[in-house]
Amino acid sequence: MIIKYFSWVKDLAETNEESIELPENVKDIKDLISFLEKKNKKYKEIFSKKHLIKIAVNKEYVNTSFKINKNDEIAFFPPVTGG
Amino acid sequence: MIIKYFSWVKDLAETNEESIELPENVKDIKDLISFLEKKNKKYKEIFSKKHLIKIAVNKEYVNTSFKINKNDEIAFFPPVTGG
Amino acid sequence: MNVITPKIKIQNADFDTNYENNNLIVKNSGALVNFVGTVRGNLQSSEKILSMTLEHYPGMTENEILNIVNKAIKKWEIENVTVIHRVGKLFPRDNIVYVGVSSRHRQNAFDACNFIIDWLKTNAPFWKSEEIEGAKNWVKARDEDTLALKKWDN
Amino acid sequence: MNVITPKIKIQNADFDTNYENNNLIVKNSGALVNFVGTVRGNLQSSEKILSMTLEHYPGMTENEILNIVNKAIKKWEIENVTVIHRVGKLFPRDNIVYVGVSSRHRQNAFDACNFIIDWLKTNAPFWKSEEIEGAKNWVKARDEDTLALKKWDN
Repeated sequence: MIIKYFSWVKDLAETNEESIELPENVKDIKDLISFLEKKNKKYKEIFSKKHLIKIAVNKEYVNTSFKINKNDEIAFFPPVTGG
Repeated sequence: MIIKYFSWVKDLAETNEESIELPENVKDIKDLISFLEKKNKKYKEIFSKKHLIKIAVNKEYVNTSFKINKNDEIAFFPPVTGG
Repeated sequence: MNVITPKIKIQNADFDTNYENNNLIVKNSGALVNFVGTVRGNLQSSEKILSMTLEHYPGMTENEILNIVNKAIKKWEIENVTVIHRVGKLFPRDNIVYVGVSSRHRQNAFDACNFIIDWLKTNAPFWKSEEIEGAKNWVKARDEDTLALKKWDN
Repeated sequence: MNVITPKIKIQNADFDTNYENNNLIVKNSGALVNFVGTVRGNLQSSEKILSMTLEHYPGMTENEILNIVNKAIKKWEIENVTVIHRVGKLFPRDNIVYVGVSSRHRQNAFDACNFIIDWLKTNAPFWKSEEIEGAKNWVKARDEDTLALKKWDN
Protein backbone atom coordinates (compact mmCIF):
# COMPACT_ATOMS: atom_id res chain seq x y z
CA MET A 1 0.00 0.00 0.00
CA ILE A 2 1.20 3.47 -0.95
CA ILE A 3 0.55 6.37 1.42
CA LYS A 4 0.98 9.93 0.19
CA TYR A 5 1.22 13.11 2.25
CA PHE A 6 0.84 16.71 1.18
CA SER A 7 1.45 20.23 2.53
CA TRP A 8 2.11 20.40 6.31
CA VAL A 9 1.04 16.78 6.76
CA LYS A 10 3.99 15.91 4.52
CA ASP A 11 6.28 18.06 6.69
CA LEU A 12 5.12 16.19 9.82
CA ALA A 13 5.37 12.79 8.11
CA GLU A 14 8.86 13.74 6.96
CA THR A 15 8.15 12.18 3.58
CA ASN A 16 5.78 12.71 0.68
CA GLU A 17 5.23 9.03 0.06
CA GLU A 18 5.83 5.69 1.70
CA SER A 19 5.04 2.07 1.01
CA ILE A 20 3.73 -0.09 3.85
CA GLU A 21 2.80 -3.74 4.25
CA LEU A 22 -0.87 -3.78 5.27
CA PRO A 23 -1.49 -5.98 8.36
CA GLU A 24 -4.43 -8.44 8.21
CA ASN A 25 -6.45 -6.63 10.89
CA VAL A 26 -6.42 -3.26 9.10
CA LYS A 27 -9.77 -3.16 7.31
CA ASP A 28 -10.58 0.54 6.96
CA ILE A 29 -9.07 4.02 7.28
CA LYS A 30 -9.81 4.10 11.03
CA ASP A 31 -7.76 0.91 11.50
CA LEU A 32 -4.95 2.31 9.34
CA ILE A 33 -4.74 5.47 11.43
CA SER A 34 -4.55 3.41 14.67
CA PHE A 35 -1.90 1.21 13.13
CA LEU A 36 0.23 4.20 12.07
CA GLU A 37 -0.20 5.95 15.44
CA LYS A 38 1.19 2.86 17.19
CA LYS A 39 4.05 2.58 14.74
CA ASN A 40 5.60 6.04 15.23
CA LYS A 41 4.81 9.13 17.29
CA LYS A 42 5.02 11.46 14.29
CA TYR A 43 1.72 9.94 13.10
CA LYS A 44 0.24 10.61 16.53
CA GLU A 45 1.00 14.26 15.96
CA ILE A 46 -0.53 14.23 12.48
CA PHE A 47 -3.72 12.52 13.56
CA SER A 48 -4.08 14.61 16.70
CA LYS A 49 -5.29 17.22 14.16
CA LYS A 50 -7.78 14.68 12.85
CA HIS A 51 -10.56 17.24 12.32
CA LEU A 52 -8.29 18.92 9.75
CA ILE A 53 -7.01 15.84 7.93
CA LYS A 54 -8.66 14.99 4.61
CA ILE A 55 -8.42 11.45 3.27
CA ALA A 56 -8.37 10.13 -0.28
CA VAL A 57 -8.32 6.53 -1.47
CA ASN A 58 -7.30 6.03 -5.08
CA LYS A 59 -7.56 9.78 -5.64
CA GLU A 60 -11.12 10.16 -4.34
CA TYR A 61 -12.28 11.70 -1.08
CA VAL A 62 -13.42 9.12 1.52
CA ASN A 63 -14.29 9.15 5.22
CA THR A 64 -12.63 7.16 8.01
CA SER A 65 -14.96 4.17 7.72
CA PHE A 66 -13.93 3.55 4.10
CA LYS A 67 -12.72 -0.06 3.52
CA ILE A 68 -9.21 -0.37 2.11
CA ASN A 69 -7.24 -3.02 0.22
CA LYS A 70 -3.54 -3.73 -0.03
CA ASN A 71 -3.18 -2.21 -3.50
CA ASP A 72 -4.88 1.07 -2.66
CA GLU A 73 -3.21 4.45 -2.83
CA ILE A 74 -4.07 6.37 0.34
CA ALA A 75 -3.48 10.09 0.84
CA PHE A 76 -3.61 12.28 3.93
CA PHE A 77 -3.62 16.04 3.57
CA PRO A 78 -4.88 19.28 5.13
CA PRO A 79 -7.77 21.43 3.80
CA VAL A 80 -6.93 22.61 0.31
CA THR A 81 -5.86 26.18 -0.43
CA GLY A 82 -5.71 26.49 -4.21
CA GLY A 83 -7.55 28.82 -6.55
CA MET B 1 -34.69 73.13 -28.21
CA ILE B 2 -32.88 70.14 -29.70
CA ILE B 3 -34.75 66.84 -29.98
CA LYS B 4 -32.80 63.64 -30.68
CA TYR B 5 -34.16 60.29 -31.82
CA PHE B 6 -32.50 56.89 -31.76
CA SER B 7 -33.03 53.40 -33.16
CA TRP B 8 -36.53 52.75 -34.60
CA VAL B 9 -37.84 56.01 -33.12
CA LYS B 10 -35.32 57.72 -35.38
CA ASP B 11 -36.62 55.72 -38.37
CA LEU B 12 -40.19 56.82 -37.59
CA ALA B 13 -39.15 60.44 -36.97
CA GLU B 14 -37.23 60.35 -40.28
CA THR B 15 -34.40 62.25 -38.64
CA ASN B 16 -31.92 61.76 -35.83
CA GLU B 17 -32.12 65.33 -34.62
CA GLU B 18 -34.23 68.43 -35.05
CA SER B 19 -34.38 71.90 -33.61
CA ILE B 20 -37.75 73.30 -32.59
CA GLU B 21 -39.02 76.59 -31.23
CA LEU B 22 -40.66 75.82 -27.89
CA PRO B 23 -44.17 77.35 -27.59
CA GLU B 24 -45.01 79.20 -24.36
CA ASN B 25 -47.60 76.65 -23.24
CA VAL B 26 -45.20 73.66 -23.40
CA LYS B 27 -44.05 73.22 -19.80
CA ASP B 28 -43.17 69.57 -19.49
CA ILE B 29 -42.55 66.41 -21.54
CA LYS B 30 -46.27 65.58 -21.62
CA ASP B 31 -46.97 68.98 -23.21
CA LEU B 32 -44.13 68.49 -25.68
CA ILE B 33 -45.50 65.13 -26.79
CA SER B 34 -48.99 66.64 -27.32
CA PHE B 35 -47.46 69.52 -29.26
CA LEU B 36 -45.50 67.16 -31.53
CA GLU B 37 -48.48 64.84 -32.07
CA LYS B 38 -50.54 67.81 -33.30
CA LYS B 39 -47.72 69.00 -35.56
CA ASN B 40 -47.26 65.86 -37.66
CA LYS B 41 -48.80 62.40 -37.81
CA LYS B 42 -45.40 60.66 -37.73
CA TYR B 43 -45.13 61.72 -34.07
CA LYS B 44 -48.58 60.26 -33.44
CA GLU B 45 -47.19 56.93 -34.59
CA ILE B 46 -44.11 57.24 -32.38
CA PHE B 47 -46.04 58.14 -29.26
CA SER B 48 -48.75 55.55 -29.88
CA LYS B 49 -46.01 53.21 -28.59
CA LYS B 50 -45.69 55.42 -25.53
CA HIS B 51 -45.16 52.51 -23.11
CA LEU B 52 -41.95 51.72 -25.05
CA ILE B 53 -40.55 55.21 -25.43
CA LYS B 54 -37.79 56.28 -23.03
CA ILE B 55 -37.14 59.95 -22.46
CA ALA B 56 -33.95 61.80 -21.56
CA VAL B 57 -33.46 65.48 -20.83
CA ASN B 58 -29.90 66.74 -21.01
CA LYS B 59 -28.70 63.14 -21.18
CA GLU B 60 -30.52 61.90 -18.08
CA TYR B 61 -33.59 59.70 -17.85
CA VAL B 62 -36.77 61.55 -16.91
CA ASN B 63 -40.50 60.81 -16.84
CA THR B 64 -43.27 62.59 -18.72
CA SER B 65 -43.98 65.11 -15.96
CA PHE B 66 -40.42 66.48 -16.12
CA LYS B 67 -40.33 70.27 -16.63
CA ILE B 68 -38.41 71.47 -19.69
CA ASN B 69 -36.74 74.69 -20.80
CA LYS B 70 -36.00 76.09 -24.21
CA ASN B 71 -32.28 75.26 -24.09
CA ASP B 72 -32.77 71.61 -23.10
CA GLU B 73 -31.66 68.66 -25.19
CA ILE B 74 -34.52 66.16 -25.29
CA ALA B 75 -34.19 62.56 -26.52
CA PHE B 76 -36.78 59.94 -27.38
CA PHE B 77 -35.71 56.34 -27.86
CA PRO B 78 -36.83 52.73 -27.44
CA PRO B 79 -35.67 50.34 -24.70
CA VAL B 80 -31.93 49.88 -24.95
CA THR B 81 -30.35 46.73 -26.37
CA GLY B 82 -26.60 47.01 -25.80
CA GLY B 83 -24.25 44.78 -23.89
CA MET C 1 -14.15 51.78 0.29
CA ASN C 2 -11.18 52.38 -1.98
CA VAL C 3 -10.71 55.44 -4.09
CA ILE C 4 -11.31 54.09 -7.57
CA THR C 5 -10.96 55.74 -10.94
CA PRO C 6 -13.06 53.53 -13.18
CA LYS C 7 -12.09 53.32 -16.85
CA ILE C 8 -15.08 53.70 -19.18
CA LYS C 9 -14.64 53.67 -22.96
CA ILE C 10 -17.01 53.68 -25.92
CA GLN C 11 -15.10 52.81 -29.06
CA ASN C 12 -15.29 51.19 -32.47
CA ALA C 13 -11.95 49.41 -32.02
CA ASP C 14 -11.68 45.98 -30.45
CA PHE C 15 -10.43 45.64 -26.86
CA ASP C 16 -7.65 43.42 -25.54
CA THR C 17 -8.84 41.45 -22.51
CA ASN C 18 -5.28 40.58 -21.44
CA TYR C 19 -4.26 44.22 -21.47
CA GLU C 20 -7.37 45.39 -19.63
CA ASN C 21 -7.11 42.62 -17.03
CA ASN C 22 -3.48 43.42 -16.41
CA ASN C 23 -4.36 47.06 -15.73
CA LEU C 24 -7.03 45.99 -13.23
CA ILE C 25 -4.73 43.88 -11.11
CA VAL C 26 -3.48 46.04 -8.30
CA LYS C 27 -1.26 44.90 -5.46
CA ASN C 28 -3.94 43.18 -3.43
CA SER C 29 -6.63 42.29 -5.91
CA GLY C 30 -6.23 38.55 -5.92
CA ALA C 31 -9.54 38.12 -7.74
CA LEU C 32 -10.64 39.34 -11.15
CA VAL C 33 -13.98 38.71 -12.86
CA ASN C 34 -14.70 39.51 -16.49
CA PHE C 35 -17.81 39.56 -18.53
CA VAL C 36 -17.28 39.57 -22.30
CA GLY C 37 -20.26 39.83 -24.62
CA THR C 38 -19.82 38.76 -28.25
CA VAL C 39 -21.88 38.84 -31.45
CA ARG C 40 -23.84 35.60 -31.87
CA GLY C 41 -23.72 33.66 -35.11
CA ASN C 42 -27.45 33.26 -35.52
CA LEU C 43 -30.86 34.14 -34.16
CA GLN C 44 -33.05 31.88 -31.98
CA SER C 45 -34.83 31.07 -35.27
CA SER C 46 -31.38 29.85 -36.45
CA GLU C 47 -31.33 32.48 -39.19
CA LYS C 48 -27.75 33.52 -39.88
CA ILE C 49 -26.60 36.94 -38.66
CA LEU C 50 -24.39 38.63 -41.28
CA SER C 51 -23.45 41.63 -39.14
CA MET C 52 -24.68 43.88 -36.40
CA THR C 53 -24.60 47.65 -36.03
CA LEU C 54 -24.49 49.34 -32.65
CA GLU C 55 -25.47 52.96 -32.20
CA HIS C 56 -25.48 54.90 -28.95
CA TYR C 57 -26.22 58.30 -27.45
CA PRO C 58 -22.79 59.93 -27.02
CA GLY C 59 -22.41 61.63 -23.68
CA MET C 60 -25.44 60.00 -22.10
CA THR C 61 -23.90 56.55 -22.53
CA GLU C 62 -20.79 57.46 -20.58
CA ASN C 63 -22.89 59.16 -17.86
CA GLU C 64 -25.14 56.14 -17.46
CA ILE C 65 -22.27 53.67 -17.28
CA LEU C 66 -20.52 55.85 -14.72
CA ASN C 67 -23.73 55.94 -12.63
CA ILE C 68 -23.93 52.15 -12.73
CA VAL C 69 -20.26 51.70 -11.87
CA ASN C 70 -20.53 54.15 -8.97
CA LYS C 71 -23.47 52.20 -7.57
CA ALA C 72 -21.38 49.03 -7.72
CA ILE C 73 -18.46 50.75 -6.00
CA LYS C 74 -20.77 51.77 -3.14
CA LYS C 75 -22.33 48.32 -2.86
CA TRP C 76 -19.22 46.11 -2.91
CA GLU C 77 -15.61 46.37 -1.82
CA ILE C 78 -13.80 46.33 -5.11
CA GLU C 79 -10.37 47.44 -6.20
CA ASN C 80 -10.82 48.53 -9.79
CA VAL C 81 -13.35 48.56 -12.67
CA THR C 82 -13.16 48.85 -16.44
CA VAL C 83 -16.09 48.94 -18.86
CA ILE C 84 -15.52 49.04 -22.63
CA HIS C 85 -18.38 48.97 -25.12
CA ARG C 86 -17.92 48.85 -28.86
CA VAL C 87 -20.14 50.68 -31.37
CA GLY C 88 -20.40 50.59 -35.18
CA LYS C 89 -20.50 47.55 -37.43
CA LEU C 90 -19.55 44.20 -35.88
CA PHE C 91 -19.51 40.62 -37.12
CA PRO C 92 -20.31 37.23 -35.57
CA ARG C 93 -17.83 36.30 -32.82
CA ASP C 94 -16.64 39.92 -32.51
CA ASN C 95 -16.36 41.32 -29.03
CA ILE C 96 -19.10 43.79 -28.03
CA VAL C 97 -18.58 44.58 -24.37
CA TYR C 98 -15.96 44.05 -21.66
CA VAL C 99 -16.68 44.45 -17.95
CA GLY C 100 -13.73 43.78 -15.65
CA VAL C 101 -13.76 44.03 -11.86
CA SER C 102 -10.90 43.26 -9.48
CA SER C 103 -11.29 42.75 -5.74
CA ARG C 104 -9.59 41.23 -2.74
CA HIS C 105 -12.37 38.71 -2.16
CA ARG C 106 -13.80 37.04 -5.23
CA GLN C 107 -17.53 37.26 -4.44
CA ASN C 108 -17.36 41.05 -4.53
CA ALA C 109 -15.90 40.95 -8.04
CA PHE C 110 -18.49 38.39 -9.20
CA ASP C 111 -21.42 40.39 -7.83
CA ALA C 112 -20.18 43.80 -8.97
CA CYS C 113 -19.45 42.51 -12.50
CA ASN C 114 -22.85 40.80 -12.72
CA PHE C 115 -24.61 43.93 -11.40
CA ILE C 116 -22.84 46.24 -13.85
CA ILE C 117 -23.70 44.18 -16.92
CA ASP C 118 -27.32 43.71 -15.75
CA TRP C 119 -27.77 47.47 -15.38
CA LEU C 120 -25.84 48.30 -18.53
CA LYS C 121 -28.17 46.01 -20.52
CA THR C 122 -31.27 47.90 -19.35
CA ASN C 123 -30.00 51.46 -18.89
CA ALA C 124 -27.03 52.35 -21.08
CA PRO C 125 -28.35 53.90 -24.31
CA PHE C 126 -27.07 51.47 -26.96
CA TRP C 127 -29.20 50.00 -29.73
CA LYS C 128 -28.37 46.99 -31.87
CA SER C 129 -29.60 46.30 -35.35
CA GLU C 130 -29.01 42.91 -36.91
CA GLU C 131 -28.35 42.43 -40.60
CA ILE C 132 -29.71 39.11 -41.78
CA GLU C 133 -30.16 37.94 -45.40
CA GLY C 134 -32.20 40.68 -47.10
CA ALA C 135 -33.16 42.64 -43.98
CA LYS C 136 -31.95 44.90 -41.21
CA ASN C 137 -33.88 44.72 -37.94
CA TRP C 138 -33.63 46.64 -34.73
CA VAL C 139 -33.10 44.15 -31.92
CA LYS C 140 -36.00 43.99 -29.45
CA ALA C 141 -35.31 44.50 -25.76
CA ARG C 142 -35.59 41.29 -23.77
CA ASP C 143 -37.93 41.06 -20.78
CA GLU C 144 -35.34 38.77 -19.16
CA ASP C 145 -32.95 41.72 -18.98
CA THR C 146 -35.42 43.74 -16.94
CA LEU C 147 -36.21 40.75 -14.76
CA ALA C 148 -32.47 40.19 -14.19
CA LEU C 149 -32.41 43.41 -12.15
CA LYS C 150 -34.76 41.93 -9.54
CA LYS C 151 -31.88 40.08 -7.89
CA TRP C 152 -30.28 43.40 -6.84
CA ASP C 153 -33.47 44.66 -5.15
CA ASN C 154 -32.37 44.38 -1.53
CA MET D 1 -27.83 20.30 -22.45
CA ASN D 2 -24.98 20.61 -24.92
CA VAL D 3 -22.28 18.03 -25.38
CA ILE D 4 -19.27 19.77 -23.88
CA THR D 5 -15.65 18.74 -23.76
CA PRO D 6 -14.26 20.82 -20.92
CA LYS D 7 -10.59 21.75 -21.07
CA ILE D 8 -8.80 21.18 -17.76
CA LYS D 9 -5.08 21.86 -17.39
CA ILE D 10 -2.64 21.87 -14.48
CA GLN D 11 0.57 23.55 -15.55
CA ASN D 12 3.51 25.60 -14.41
CA ALA D 13 3.33 27.87 -17.46
CA ASP D 14 1.24 31.02 -17.52
CA PHE D 15 -2.05 31.04 -19.42
CA ASP D 16 -3.24 33.50 -22.05
CA THR D 17 -6.75 34.75 -21.23
CA ASN D 18 -7.31 36.10 -24.76
CA TYR D 19 -6.43 32.75 -26.30
CA GLU D 20 -8.55 30.75 -23.85
CA ASN D 21 -11.51 33.10 -24.22
CA ASN D 22 -11.31 32.91 -27.97
CA ASN D 23 -11.47 29.12 -27.81
CA LEU D 24 -14.54 29.27 -25.60
CA ILE D 25 -16.57 31.42 -27.94
CA VAL D 26 -18.66 29.13 -30.06
CA LYS D 27 -21.19 30.20 -32.64
CA ASN D 28 -23.95 31.08 -30.22
CA SER D 29 -22.22 31.82 -26.95
CA GLY D 30 -22.82 35.55 -26.77
CA ALA D 31 -21.74 35.61 -23.11
CA LEU D 32 -18.43 34.73 -21.54
CA VAL D 33 -17.49 34.99 -17.86
CA ASN D 34 -13.96 34.62 -16.51
CA PHE D 35 -12.54 34.31 -13.09
CA VAL D 36 -8.81 34.96 -12.84
CA GLY D 37 -7.03 34.51 -9.51
CA THR D 38 -3.67 36.19 -9.02
CA VAL D 39 -0.93 36.21 -6.37
CA ARG D 40 -1.46 39.05 -3.90
CA GLY D 41 1.34 41.45 -3.05
CA ASN D 42 1.00 41.18 0.71
CA LEU D 43 -0.76 39.48 3.58
CA GLN D 44 -3.67 40.93 5.62
CA SER D 45 -0.95 41.86 8.14
CA SER D 46 0.55 43.88 5.25
CA GLU D 47 3.69 41.75 5.34
CA LYS D 48 5.21 41.56 1.85
CA ILE D 49 4.87 38.26 -0.03
CA LEU D 50 8.08 37.42 -1.88
CA SER D 51 6.75 34.37 -3.69
CA MET D 52 4.28 31.54 -3.41
CA THR D 53 4.65 27.84 -4.16
CA LEU D 54 1.71 25.70 -5.21
CA GLU D 55 1.78 21.93 -4.91
CA HIS D 56 -0.99 19.55 -5.87
CA TYR D 57 -1.96 15.89 -5.99
CA PRO D 58 -1.46 14.90 -9.65
CA GLY D 59 -4.30 12.80 -10.95
CA MET D 60 -6.67 13.58 -8.11
CA THR D 61 -6.62 17.28 -8.97
CA GLU D 62 -7.78 16.68 -12.53
CA ASN D 63 -10.47 14.24 -11.31
CA GLU D 64 -11.82 16.68 -8.76
CA ILE D 65 -11.94 19.58 -11.19
CA LEU D 66 -13.69 17.41 -13.75
CA ASN D 67 -16.26 16.41 -11.09
CA ILE D 68 -16.91 20.07 -10.30
CA VAL D 69 -17.16 21.05 -13.96
CA ASN D 70 -19.55 18.18 -14.68
CA LYS D 71 -21.80 19.32 -11.82
CA ALA D 72 -21.86 22.82 -13.35
CA ILE D 73 -22.69 21.43 -16.79
CA LYS D 74 -25.68 19.58 -15.30
CA LYS D 75 -26.86 22.59 -13.32
CA TRP D 76 -26.67 25.33 -15.99
CA GLU D 77 -27.04 25.58 -19.74
CA ILE D 78 -23.54 26.46 -20.80
CA GLU D 79 -21.66 26.17 -24.06
CA ASN D 80 -18.07 25.57 -23.04
CA VAL D 81 -15.75 25.50 -20.01
CA THR D 82 -12.01 25.85 -19.45
CA VAL D 83 -10.17 25.57 -16.12
CA ILE D 84 -6.41 26.14 -15.91
CA HIS D 85 -4.54 26.07 -12.61
CA ARG D 86 -0.85 26.82 -12.27
CA VAL D 87 1.51 25.02 -9.89
CA GLY D 88 5.12 25.63 -8.81
CA LYS D 89 6.70 28.90 -7.79
CA LEU D 90 4.77 32.11 -8.52
CA PHE D 91 5.31 35.76 -7.75
CA PRO D 92 3.03 38.69 -6.78
CA ARG D 93 0.64 39.65 -9.62
CA ASP D 94 1.24 36.29 -11.38
CA ASN D 95 -1.83 34.46 -12.59
CA ILE D 96 -2.81 31.40 -10.52
CA VAL D 97 -6.11 30.18 -11.91
CA TYR D 98 -8.36 30.77 -14.92
CA VAL D 99 -12.00 29.68 -15.06
CA GLY D 100 -13.81 30.53 -18.29
CA VAL D 101 -17.43 29.70 -19.09
CA SER D 102 -19.36 30.63 -22.22
CA SER D 103 -23.12 30.48 -22.54
CA ARG D 104 -26.01 31.82 -24.59
CA HIS D 105 -27.52 33.67 -21.63
CA ARG D 106 -25.13 35.49 -19.35
CA GLN D 107 -26.53 34.47 -15.95
CA ASN D 108 -25.70 30.83 -16.66
CA ALA D 109 -22.07 31.72 -17.34
CA PHE D 110 -21.89 33.90 -14.21
CA ASP D 111 -23.36 31.21 -11.96
CA ALA D 112 -21.39 28.30 -13.44
CA CYS D 113 -18.10 30.21 -13.21
CA ASN D 114 -18.81 31.28 -9.63
CA PHE D 115 -19.82 27.72 -8.66
CA ILE D 116 -16.71 26.18 -10.23
CA ILE D 117 -14.27 28.49 -8.44
CA ASP D 118 -16.14 28.09 -5.11
CA TRP D 119 -15.88 24.29 -5.33
CA LEU D 120 -12.35 24.33 -6.67
CA LYS D 121 -11.27 26.41 -3.66
CA THR D 122 -12.59 23.83 -1.20
CA ASN D 123 -12.14 20.53 -3.07
CA ALA D 124 -9.35 20.55 -5.62
CA PRO D 125 -6.16 19.28 -3.90
CA PHE D 126 -3.85 22.28 -4.21
CA TRP D 127 -1.82 23.73 -1.36
CA LYS D 128 -0.16 27.12 -1.27
CA SER D 129 2.86 28.09 0.76
CA GLU D 130 3.84 31.75 1.02
CA GLU D 131 7.43 32.90 1.23
CA ILE D 132 7.73 36.04 3.29
CA GLU D 133 10.94 37.64 4.64
CA GLY D 134 12.73 34.87 6.52
CA ALA D 135 9.91 32.30 6.53
CA LYS D 136 7.87 29.92 4.44
CA ASN D 137 4.34 29.21 5.67
CA TRP D 138 1.62 26.91 4.48
CA VAL D 139 -1.47 28.99 3.78
CA LYS D 140 -4.40 28.22 6.09
CA ALA D 141 -7.75 27.29 4.58
CA ARG D 142 -10.32 30.08 4.91
CA ASP D 143 -13.66 29.41 6.60
CA GLU D 144 -15.18 31.88 4.11
CA ASP D 145 -14.39 29.44 1.31
CA THR D 146 -16.43 26.69 2.95
CA LEU D 147 -19.24 29.14 3.73
CA ALA D 148 -19.22 30.29 0.09
CA LEU D 149 -20.57 26.86 -0.89
CA LYS D 150 -23.80 27.44 1.07
CA LYS D 151 -25.22 29.55 -1.76
CA TRP D 152 -25.33 26.47 -4.04
CA ASP D 153 -27.31 24.41 -1.51
CA ASN D 154 -30.68 24.34 -3.27
